[in-house]
Amino acid sequence: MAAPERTGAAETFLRRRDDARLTEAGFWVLALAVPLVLPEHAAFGTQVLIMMLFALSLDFILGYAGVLTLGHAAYFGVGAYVSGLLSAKLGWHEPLSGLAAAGVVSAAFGALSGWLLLRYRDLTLLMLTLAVSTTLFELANTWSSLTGGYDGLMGIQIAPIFGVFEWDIAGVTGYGYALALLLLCFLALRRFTVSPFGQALRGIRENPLRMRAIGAPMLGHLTLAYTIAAGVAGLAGGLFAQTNAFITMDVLSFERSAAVLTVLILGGTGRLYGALFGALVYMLAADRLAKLSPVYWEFGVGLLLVVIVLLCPDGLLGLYDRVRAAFGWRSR
Amino acid sequence: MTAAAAEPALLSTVDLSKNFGGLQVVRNVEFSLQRGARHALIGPNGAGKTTFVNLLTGALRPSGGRIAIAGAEATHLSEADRVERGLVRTFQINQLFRGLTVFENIALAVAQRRGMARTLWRKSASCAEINDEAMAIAADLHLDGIAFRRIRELPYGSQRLVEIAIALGLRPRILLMDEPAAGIPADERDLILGVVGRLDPDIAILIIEHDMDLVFRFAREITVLVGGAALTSGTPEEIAADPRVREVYLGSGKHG
Amino acid sequence: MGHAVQAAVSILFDGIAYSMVLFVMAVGLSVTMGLMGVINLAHGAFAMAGGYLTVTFLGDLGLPFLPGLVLATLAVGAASVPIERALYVRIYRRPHLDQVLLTIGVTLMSIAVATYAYGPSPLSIKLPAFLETQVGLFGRDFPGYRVFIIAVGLLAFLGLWGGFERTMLGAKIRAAVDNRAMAEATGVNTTRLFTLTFALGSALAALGGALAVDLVGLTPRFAFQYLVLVLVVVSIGGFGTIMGTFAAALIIGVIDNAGRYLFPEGSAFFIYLIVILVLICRPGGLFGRA
Amino acid sequence: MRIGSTSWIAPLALLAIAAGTTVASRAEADTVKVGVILPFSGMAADVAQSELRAMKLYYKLHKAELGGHDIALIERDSKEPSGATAQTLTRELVVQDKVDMLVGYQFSPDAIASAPFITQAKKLAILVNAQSSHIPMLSPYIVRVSASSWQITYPMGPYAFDKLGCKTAIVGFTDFAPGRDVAAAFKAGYEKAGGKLVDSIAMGGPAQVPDFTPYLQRIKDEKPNCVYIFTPAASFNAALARAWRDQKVAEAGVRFLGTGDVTQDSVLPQLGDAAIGWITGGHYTADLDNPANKKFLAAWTKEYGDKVKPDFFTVQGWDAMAAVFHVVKTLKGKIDADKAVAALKAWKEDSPRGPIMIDAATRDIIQNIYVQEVVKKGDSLGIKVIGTIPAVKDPCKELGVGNCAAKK
Repeated sequence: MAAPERTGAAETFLRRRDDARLTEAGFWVLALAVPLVLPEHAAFGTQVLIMMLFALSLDFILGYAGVLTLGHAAYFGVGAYVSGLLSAKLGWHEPLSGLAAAGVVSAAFGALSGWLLLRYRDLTLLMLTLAVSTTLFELANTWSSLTGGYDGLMGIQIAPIFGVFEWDIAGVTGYGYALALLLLCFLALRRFTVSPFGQALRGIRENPLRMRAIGAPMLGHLTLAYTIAAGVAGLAGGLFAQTNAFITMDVLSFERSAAVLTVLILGGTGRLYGALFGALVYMLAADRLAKLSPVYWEFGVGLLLVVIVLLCPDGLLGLYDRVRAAFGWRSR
Repeated sequence: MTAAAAEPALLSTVDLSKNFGGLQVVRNVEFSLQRGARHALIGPNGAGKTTFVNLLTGALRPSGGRIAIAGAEATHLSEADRVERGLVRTFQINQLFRGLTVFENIALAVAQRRGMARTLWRKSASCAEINDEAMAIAADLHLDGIAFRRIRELPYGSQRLVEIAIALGLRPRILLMDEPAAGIPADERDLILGVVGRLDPDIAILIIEHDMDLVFRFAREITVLVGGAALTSGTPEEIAADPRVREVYLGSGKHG
Repeated sequence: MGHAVQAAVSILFDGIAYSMVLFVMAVGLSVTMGLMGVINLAHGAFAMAGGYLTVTFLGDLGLPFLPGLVLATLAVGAASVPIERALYVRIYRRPHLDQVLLTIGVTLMSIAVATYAYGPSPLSIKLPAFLETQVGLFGRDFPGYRVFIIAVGLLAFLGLWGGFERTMLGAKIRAAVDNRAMAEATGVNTTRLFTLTFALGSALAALGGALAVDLVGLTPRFAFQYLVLVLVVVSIGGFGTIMGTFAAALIIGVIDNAGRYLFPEGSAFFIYLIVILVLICRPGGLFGRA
Repeated sequence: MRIGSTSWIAPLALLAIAAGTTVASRAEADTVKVGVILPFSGMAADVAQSELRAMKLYYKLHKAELGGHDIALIERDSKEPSGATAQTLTRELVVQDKVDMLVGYQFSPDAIASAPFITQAKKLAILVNAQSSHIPMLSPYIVRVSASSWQITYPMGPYAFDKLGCKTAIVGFTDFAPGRDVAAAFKAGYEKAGGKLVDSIAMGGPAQVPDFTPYLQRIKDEKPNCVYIFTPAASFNAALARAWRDQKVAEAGVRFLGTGDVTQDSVLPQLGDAAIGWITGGHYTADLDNPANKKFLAAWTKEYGDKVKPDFFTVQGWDAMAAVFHVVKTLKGKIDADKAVAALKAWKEDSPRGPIMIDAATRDIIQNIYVQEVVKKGDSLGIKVIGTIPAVKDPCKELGVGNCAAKK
């Protein structure tokens, strides 16, 4: 069939597009260094890692498959309540299995709701995702005898990880636990995005009409992607419940859906590292700047969104790429 | 190439109709394509040509009548199922994955056809069967030099070729081409026509076209659609000589 | 028996008054979405602006109620023109994601500005004496202000409906909603049409916001509070249809009001269940094109 | 990934910023470090600011009493009421800033989420608000100087039945956990006194558009003598007053009772004349007539002007600082959580809200509950205190009901 040099060219192209770079290790090494160098920031760092994981899950469905949702917190919240309730109500305190349960239940819920909702598009889909997540939020409020509602779910106790690593007040154990999970999910998601399925998702994002015309089962593809994203979001929620040993119905709130959207857009969609970078910048800014002036902070976030949409639609990392290109540095 | 008479038509319609509200856009069309057909569908603007194609592909549901693929009932099959049975189309207005490279565009179709679109855990780079085939198609269409450029960076003529290349990635048995040369300057048309001429002779091709020059160079059979109904069918010579066709085209003042 | 009827009449009346506020707020969004195809989540911000301007005009400047209301409506309509020219024109042809983000951004900024200018506490307006009275209808007394709201809502509906059917502008808008390319081909200046429609929609939102102040109070969160309801009405009614928006507002307003009266504990769910059911069965809305 | 080579920037920035703060937050030796955790952004930002202002004002006026010691406030923004942020801040303040005690917690979940870490870190935590009754039971180092929802609500049950002639009543509440807590408290107090509770109406969640019309209509149709209403302060109450007027509930013979949240001083003028005659039970109103309050109001106006009126939140901040001062003075600057709690158990203070003390058994505040009637004062509205229920202990823990029943 094809001449060998052509095949080689395709493989070279794909490897250059997909393969990990040595410099990426820098991110993870530095992330690992945080609790060693600055153990007192571990608790905050854990929150950042959880936001990173949550944003990663959104990137998979929004950045790769192009599905716009206003209700992604639904899956975060389901995961949080699954692992929280397992411990608080059923007395199951082992962390890894609790986390796995969060991911599985959330993925199952994602599969069901995705199969129902993803046949719709545009504002209809937007409203449906919003309605589903708000219904869950209200359910958690109404059913507070189970969930604790606004006051929160008390009595979550998480056993030491592997029975060895105790949860310390500084949060170093939690940080390590979160970082390990983040890395695993990142590697899995990266693998999915560079697979033929990942390619099909990009195709749906770029042109759903043509994807249908080449015979792609759109609903099936999207539901699978949505299930994976929901599972990862559920893991993030489960992690949130376990590391805080406490959750309120806030885990299902619209504000959380909006925040993760902002985080992802800030970093840049469809590149995984955008989710990580966006979460870091957003959380740091929220932590450091919001207190200076709450009003200005809200204005700042709004302005940021407007500026990003108008001036750098592919986020901070996209902006960085463009700056590099403008200076003639080799990108890729 | 021997189209045995006993072999059922690859694609056929019986009494196919489509209404939008009170407006009947396609009326009772009887139509068939044999293996290896080189068929052209012509007609003035608003004759229902694109609607007819959308009925064939399953993008629209017919209001009445039946469609069969290789003799098997296909009226209610989904778009995806028809593609699986070898019915593939190209678009009059480019429908490409504009942010992706030429190679990626073709590879998407190849992966879909090979049933590998759900492969999650293998890296694309190691899927040699997809990559080889996609690159081979690119080479056939002389796209290999620009295989790793993004669609949106390419000139329009090259984009039209990718439109066809994606369809070829699906290994069609029946290929519906909606104005493949639309929007291309006259001097580049030969490139498209050359590509179409070199396609596998077993593929049944239906081409919808305004450009009579192209139609007469390509087609062995022509159907004229007017007001949603098939006015007549025949060889190019018969159609050229048919006074009703002349009247339709000259009368409505539309040509090419 | 008589008591139950009395209660039913009250619920219906209050539900209709609530519906009219929803209609006036939502109809502008419905038309702009149908026409420009832009998901404008900042629509609530324009409603809020109407509320705050009314507070300023009535409270600080001491204008009488009706002129103050009209002035606030016109002011927001006028102010929306430069905003449309500067921001919205850039996102008309952009993906929905960009539209959602930009308009959420605008809303956040507007909330911050309102907090800065008016503080976070709730504000209210003083109604004129003629609206504080009760109006006797069918042998019952109804609060005058709600009767006024219903009258304004009906006027707005009739005016818009008639305007759409009878005026040149209405015809152009309808044509452009149906088929923009065709309308442009027949010489409709869609750029100007968009600006005009946007200004009209924003002015109506402002009117709705101003009307709502005395019903639910006014805080900077107003921009988000009403947004979900307005989106619900628009998506259930279908884009670009005045009749559909009116019907959807009535359905939502009356059902929501009755639901909260009869089943207070379930009040949070009614609306969302309606949304899910309606949209799953008719994704384009009850009165939209499928 | 296109961005591979840039990915190291992110954590580097984190390290740099974090290191910066660590250096900056080193404090001097003889200063007691107090971590303040309040929602300085979000929907309760104005309340948090008011509380902080009161704390700073108290510090300014009483600094001389510290006798050579000093107090440094380290403020942190707990943002949304998710518990998570407040908990993270608690841990950071303990581990990183090495604070001697903690003050704050506006929302109940913030305190509930942080309680285990307060215990683990052995730090005194003074609740500035967080009114869920059971919170002090969650950690032996939590002391509350605000109020509990049962404390405010429960005594109003008997008062309504005995003194206000409420033979039948309805309770209406914003439909979330704190609201349901208030409803349960009123029901308990009112029915124990012999009243007949006709209905209990959930009036929509805290996130919904605050339109009270259908609920008030329902109340009117059920014709009770009185209705007892709780809404979270501020933005809901103006709407409540509008609907109350339009539905003519008072004219139908229903008397309005509620928690002090409804007649929060800073929002009272926005309620309009419809609120005249409303009666609420609360632990502070700016219109209280006692010398400590007069002094407090004068100092407040001098410092911050008369535009923003102080209310019960403000006084909670004031008294929290008073408690901090008491601890620092008693322990002479050497803060130990057990000794600090012991010191507070013996603490008595003449607060602007009247005499207050800490219940040695529960670490909750003992204070007067005032029956407040809304009256016209000049052009605006004011409060007339028509009754005082003295020295109320938190009934939830006394009775061992609701959240306070099962001690974990």
